[in-house]
Amino acid sequence: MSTIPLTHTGVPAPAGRQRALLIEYSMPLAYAVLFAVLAATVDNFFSVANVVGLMLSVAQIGMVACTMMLCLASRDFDLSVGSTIAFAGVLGAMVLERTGSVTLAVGAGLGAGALIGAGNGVLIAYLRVNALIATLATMLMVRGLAFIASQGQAVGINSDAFIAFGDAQVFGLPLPVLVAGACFLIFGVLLNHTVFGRNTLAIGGNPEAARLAGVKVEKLRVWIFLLQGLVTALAGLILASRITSGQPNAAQGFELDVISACVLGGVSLQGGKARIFGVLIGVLIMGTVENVMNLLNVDSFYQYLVRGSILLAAVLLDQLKARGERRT
Amino acid sequence: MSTIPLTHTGVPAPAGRQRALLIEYSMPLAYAVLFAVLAATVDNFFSVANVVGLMLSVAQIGMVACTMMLCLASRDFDLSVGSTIAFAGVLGAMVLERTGSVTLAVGAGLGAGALIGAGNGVLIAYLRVNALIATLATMLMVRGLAFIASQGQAVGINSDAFIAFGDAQVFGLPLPVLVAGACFLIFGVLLNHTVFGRNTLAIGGNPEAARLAGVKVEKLRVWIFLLQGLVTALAGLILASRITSGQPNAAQGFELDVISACVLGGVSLQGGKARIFGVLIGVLIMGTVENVMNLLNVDSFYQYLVRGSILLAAVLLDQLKARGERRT
Amino acid sequence: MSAYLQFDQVSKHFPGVIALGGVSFEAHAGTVHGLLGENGAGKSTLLKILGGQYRPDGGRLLLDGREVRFGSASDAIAAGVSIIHQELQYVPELTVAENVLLGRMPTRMGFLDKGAANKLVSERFAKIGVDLDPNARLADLSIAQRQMVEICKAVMQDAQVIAFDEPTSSLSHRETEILFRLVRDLRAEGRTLIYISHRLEELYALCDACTIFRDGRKVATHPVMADVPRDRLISDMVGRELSDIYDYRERELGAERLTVCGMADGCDFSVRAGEVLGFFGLVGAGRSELMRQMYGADKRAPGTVVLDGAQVAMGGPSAAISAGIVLCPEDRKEQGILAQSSVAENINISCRRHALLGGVFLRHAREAALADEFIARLRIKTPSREQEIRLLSGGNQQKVILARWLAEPGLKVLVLDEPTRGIDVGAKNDIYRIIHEVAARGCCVIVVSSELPEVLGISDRVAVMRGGRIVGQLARADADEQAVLRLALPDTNNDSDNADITSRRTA
Amino acid sequence: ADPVKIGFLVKQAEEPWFQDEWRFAEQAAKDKGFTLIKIGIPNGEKMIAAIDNLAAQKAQGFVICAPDVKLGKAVERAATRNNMKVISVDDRLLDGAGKPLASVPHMGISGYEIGKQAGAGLAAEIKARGWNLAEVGILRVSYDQLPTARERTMGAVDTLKAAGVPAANVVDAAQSKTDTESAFNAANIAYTKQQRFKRWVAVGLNDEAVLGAVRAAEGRGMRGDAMIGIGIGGSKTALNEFAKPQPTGFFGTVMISPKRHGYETAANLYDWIATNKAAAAETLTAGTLMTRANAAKVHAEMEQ
Ligand SMILES: Nc1ncnc2c1ncn2[C@@H]1O[C@H](COP(=O)(O)OP(=O)(O)OP(=O)(O)O)[C@@H](O)[C@H]1O
Ligand SMILES: Nc1ncnc2c1ncn2[C@@H]1O[C@H](COP(=O)(O)OP(=O)(O)OP(=O)(O)O)[C@@H](O)[C@H]1O
Ligand SMILES: O[C@@H]1[C@@H](O)[C@@H](O)CO[C@H]1O
Ligand SMILES: [Mg+2]
Ligand SMILES: [Mg+2]
Repeated sequence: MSTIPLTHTGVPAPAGRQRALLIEYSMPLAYAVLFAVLAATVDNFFSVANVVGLMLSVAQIGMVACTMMLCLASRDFDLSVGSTIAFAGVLGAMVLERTGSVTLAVGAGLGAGALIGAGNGVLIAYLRVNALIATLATMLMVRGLAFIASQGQAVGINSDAFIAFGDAQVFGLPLPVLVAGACFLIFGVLLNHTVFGRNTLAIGGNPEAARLAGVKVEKLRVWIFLLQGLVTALAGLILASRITSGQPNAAQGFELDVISACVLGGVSLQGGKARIFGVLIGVLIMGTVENVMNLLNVDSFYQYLVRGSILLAAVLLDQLKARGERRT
Repeated sequence: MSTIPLTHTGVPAPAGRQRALLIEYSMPLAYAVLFAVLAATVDNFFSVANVVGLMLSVAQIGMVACTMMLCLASRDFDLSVGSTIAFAGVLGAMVLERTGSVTLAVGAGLGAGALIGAGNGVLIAYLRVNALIATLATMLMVRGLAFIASQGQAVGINSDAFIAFGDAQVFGLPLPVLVAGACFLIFGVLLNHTVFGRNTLAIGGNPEAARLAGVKVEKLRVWIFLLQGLVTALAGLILASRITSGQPNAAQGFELDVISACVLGGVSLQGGKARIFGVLIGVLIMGTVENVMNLLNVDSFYQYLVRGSILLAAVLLDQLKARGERRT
Repeated sequence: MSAYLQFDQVSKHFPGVIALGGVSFEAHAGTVHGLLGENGAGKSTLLKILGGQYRPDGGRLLLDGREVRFGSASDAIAAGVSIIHQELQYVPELTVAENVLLGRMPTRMGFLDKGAANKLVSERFAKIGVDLDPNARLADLSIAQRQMVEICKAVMQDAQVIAFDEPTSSLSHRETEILFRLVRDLRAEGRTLIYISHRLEELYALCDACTIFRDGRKVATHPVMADVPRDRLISDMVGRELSDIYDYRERELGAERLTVCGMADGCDFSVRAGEVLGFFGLVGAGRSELMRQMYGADKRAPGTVVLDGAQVAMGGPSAAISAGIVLCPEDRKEQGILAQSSVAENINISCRRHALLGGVFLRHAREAALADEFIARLRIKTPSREQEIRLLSGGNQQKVILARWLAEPGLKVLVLDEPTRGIDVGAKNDIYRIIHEVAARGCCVIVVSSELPEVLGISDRVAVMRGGRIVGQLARADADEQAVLRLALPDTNNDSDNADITSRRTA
Repeated sequence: ADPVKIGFLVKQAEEPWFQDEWRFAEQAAKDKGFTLIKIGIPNGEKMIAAIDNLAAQKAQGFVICAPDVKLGKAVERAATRNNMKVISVDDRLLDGAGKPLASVPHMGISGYEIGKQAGAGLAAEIKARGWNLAEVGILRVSYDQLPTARERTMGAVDTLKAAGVPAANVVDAAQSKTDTESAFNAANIAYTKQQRFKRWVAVGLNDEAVLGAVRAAEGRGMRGDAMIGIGIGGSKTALNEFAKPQPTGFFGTVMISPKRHGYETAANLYDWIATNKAAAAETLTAGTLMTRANAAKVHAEMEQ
């Protein structure tokens, strides 16, 4: 029987592929350009000190954005990350104060984070509570716990071993930055090269179809949130060590920053779509804007305007690209 | 010619209808019960003064929830309402300060709100910018404008005519409460008894289907956001008159309260679902919780826990109901 | 009588795809013009152009001799063109009436006039012979019922040109008849009707003329449908001869391999190794429900499934799949495709678990190879395996979903619910061959279908369901349309049905 | 007469400062035998709601630290509407025109005044270390969206200028939120920008802000010997720093007494209601500079 041409058309594939490639990397390219321009025009921007500072300033957001990406890709939502950061920090600091053991402190923080995440997951996956409300509720409750545990007071940290997390340098890079980098690596692989990642996208794209295809949707959901909680707690502990204290009112509004970074990076709130590279860029854009505005001494009132416009500019660009895609 | 029954013979209609009715009114019923219990157990709760105070405390949220409902029903999202409230208030107060004319002040505030809303609409409907980012951007920019306009200082209001908005009483009810009531009435009718409302639900439920049926999707979107902006600005002006000043940093986090109230009221973030009655209940629940916690002098740290648990309880109830629905 | 609707050199390109390469034909008022063609031939694209959803890259569209250019669906509607799309476009949360009148709800003094709306709709329903509650939510209806709502929606626009894109693909016998009656009435009223279907019987039963597409080009237009021999149609369409599309072969059946009991009363059945068991029934007969239950798709399912003498744990789809039981669901859009994912992803989603590195990491190369293999075997028309599945034609999407299940290595029981919905004759033939291959491997194959000839054509045994129970099982020898329908239909007005059936069979 | 009920409304209930104020107010309630109702009022809307709520509970008056001083008129109206007596604490209420409300007795500190104390502390320490004023960078961790924050930091900066630091040495670091991390990031950038300064002093709206500046400096290798930070509030954040074995760049904090503010305002209001003895129109409490050296002592006398 006659063989079947896969592309039954005159249009040469390469053209399409080139465009696809261009689209795939439009975001990174755009950022590269932005970076170059800033490096050329803004003094002190392109200095080791500043670039490292920039990366440090988005380390926490970056880490959490990795798991938030999975969360959004599976068509969910997590508002509780800010509170979890605060609680994990406070708890860690308190355990450290009592026991003096770094291991216990870190263990407690991470454990709490995992629990909170799993809790969210169970509420959403099994009890079918709307993700927005569920995580809003945990956000409130966990913040409350942080205040109650610390009586609203910052909990001091003296253990140098613990503080080392925050400012130890490895090959000239602060540990937090390296950890964030590791997260991007790990979750990038998880997303693109494992069943876990593919199934995450699947339940985001069409939960019912995924379920009928044998994906254990509920279990997967819980795991995603559990990971989210774990990584967030880690971020919280790192923050605590950076500011040598667990502060109950730390990281308020953090959730919105993280989600914005993801969406900026092309993660769809409708689920089913995610690109780790995009998220990285999204995070970097957010950090760069803050950084440059302060370098340029932009009046703090006008900073709102600038931040807003940059966000718009970024998504509009992404939008043009999407148009291109739709044409393809 | 005999017609052929396509309806699946199964559940007998009347029983189904009863259950449907019960489901339809489960939320109001639940709230009624809650209210009765509180009235019986909490001193001072069931007094004219307190009930009026309660309603007053949710007047702004209530007004904006009406339009947010439409926004969510059309599968959109608006984070900019908090900033708009602040900006409208500041602008109104400033115009009042300069011109002394209440009409001008109100006009300016409403005009600004409508503009902001329309802007959001155009960004989202025509430029296809993701609603979260678009309104996040306007949220930032509008807040910035509020700060810039007022140099970060609250703008005092002295005109008694204007202040009257805030505390004038009509048949024993403060004006803000009546305005909120009017909003619920108007938008209830709009949602359930006009083409506008049906089409809003349609573009939320299945934009493609709506477009193919000839609904002007883009135009409708813009209108929804414009209305949102308008009503929000009104809320902002009323707030300003209640607190006799335009505050640039007023209503931070307001957007989340409003959205929660809607979701609590059974409005789906996936679009296509909305019930004005539910929203009203959602708003009342939020207000009642605050009110009672203050009456009971609940420790401010524990208030977080309580608020969180109540939210959960409410949606879990709603969830059971949804289960029931799925069975019918 | 001059042609009311004319396509002149209409073309439409998508990246990597020429959907339409300059197509011309005309359709006359008061006739039904059939469109045939393989999956991906360009039929739906043509209708989307007619409906103002796409703009053509080239060519002209003429209505009543005047050229028209539609910028949007509303333009087309305004010009008196309405389309019943292949992919149903309804609003789940709105009622039947609201869906039917979407965009045209009657109002009084600016307010919705629900009374008038319901009256309007139920009157028309009565006239057409559809019995649906105008106040029912679409979400609560079966696909078949949703399809009927879509049809009424289009018809009630009282357009001069009405195009049907595979309207019967999710209808069963009864609705199909209502539809036929409706189409004939519309023709009698002098409308211009376009009718796309892969079911040749229907085309013969309804169409006056027909045009055949292949790979975006017109192959032929036949002014008088009745004159065209069936084989000619098929060879025009698929470009090769197809003697017997079912190509059923007598085989030795093995011992009983699958036993299903206690799912619902009167629903026990069993299948022998290598046997193809067909399930027929009218809409809502309970076939899909039964299959989903045995698959564990719905929670809280009673009953037991025994496979090879061992009881299968009812732990939901994943459990069923690892036991070797797979179900290809009836609702492609809602239960089948991962719309934004690639063809390859859609094929590999389930079976990749056998091909993992260390049980965790994907083997991209192997997955790609598997995808390409099935793209070739099923003649799936796509520019590449990386194409998003939503961009494929309906039938090709269906093939991808089938591939997902045929790719299952440990396959023991293959359950297909309406597997050839929207699939062209050639591809059906491919699929039937694969079904028999699978059966020949000793697997049990269960095919749920509302297309009677198909059920009869491929099954070793036919089970008939009515009102949620299996009302009879017929060996291939005793299974003919009369016998099956007698079981499937409620005892009332049988003769009218049979009359219609015979008319369809003679075709 | 029916039992006395008093409300105590504060703008940031989560802040340790206000927790302390409440604690001492409770003490007053116990000593004098009245009921205290504590409500947090993060914004103007919640403030009005809270006052109505107090009225509903038949409270006869309330002590308030409003979320914004310009809310004065609103407070006044709400109070008269429910005929309740009012005393303002911490932040002095202003009317629409920006003048202090005469009708409302006040006990507190002006943000600008505490700021000046912080500035004075810094100036003294710079002198003590014999640093060259011209070579010292002044880091103002700013959050100008919040009026009090602006007043405080400006108070400090003005004092330093007066002490002879060149205006050009003042560097603003705008934090995007009021937490330590934002301060850290903002300060970090400021240091990058102004590498000419090898020595810094830092001020901010509270201890958390200054702590961020100090940590960032340490990240740049500028430790206690190259950085002097003085915070405001005297919260646990500061005490934690003093508890560290080695002195850090967090030199001190201007502590204001939550005890007097909490206890006396509540007590005064009680007397006003019970015995109709109006409270003093204005009482200003000064802050005290608390450093490693005197931490224990100052804390002791201010807290109990
Ligand atoms: N939006 C699109 N983007 C890219 N390719 C498309 C798009 N729509 C259709 N195609 C391609 O155009 C070709 C024609 O599709 P069309 O839906 O018209 O086929 P069809 O004749 O309706 O097939 P079927 O019988 O399966 O419905 C197919 O190869 C399809 O993949
Ligand atoms: N989507 C649906 N929503 C609600 N009820 C449904 C739905 N589909 C079917 N039903 C009902 O469930 C029962 C079984 O329907 P099922 O779909 O299994 O029948 P079927 O034989 O598969 O016919 P078809 O699939 O063609 O409708 C019937 O009462 C039917 O009316
Ligand atoms: O907000 C401050 C508070 O933090 C405390 O310092 C007392 O004064 C108030 O103005
Ligand atoms: Mg088609
Ligand atoms: Mg079925």
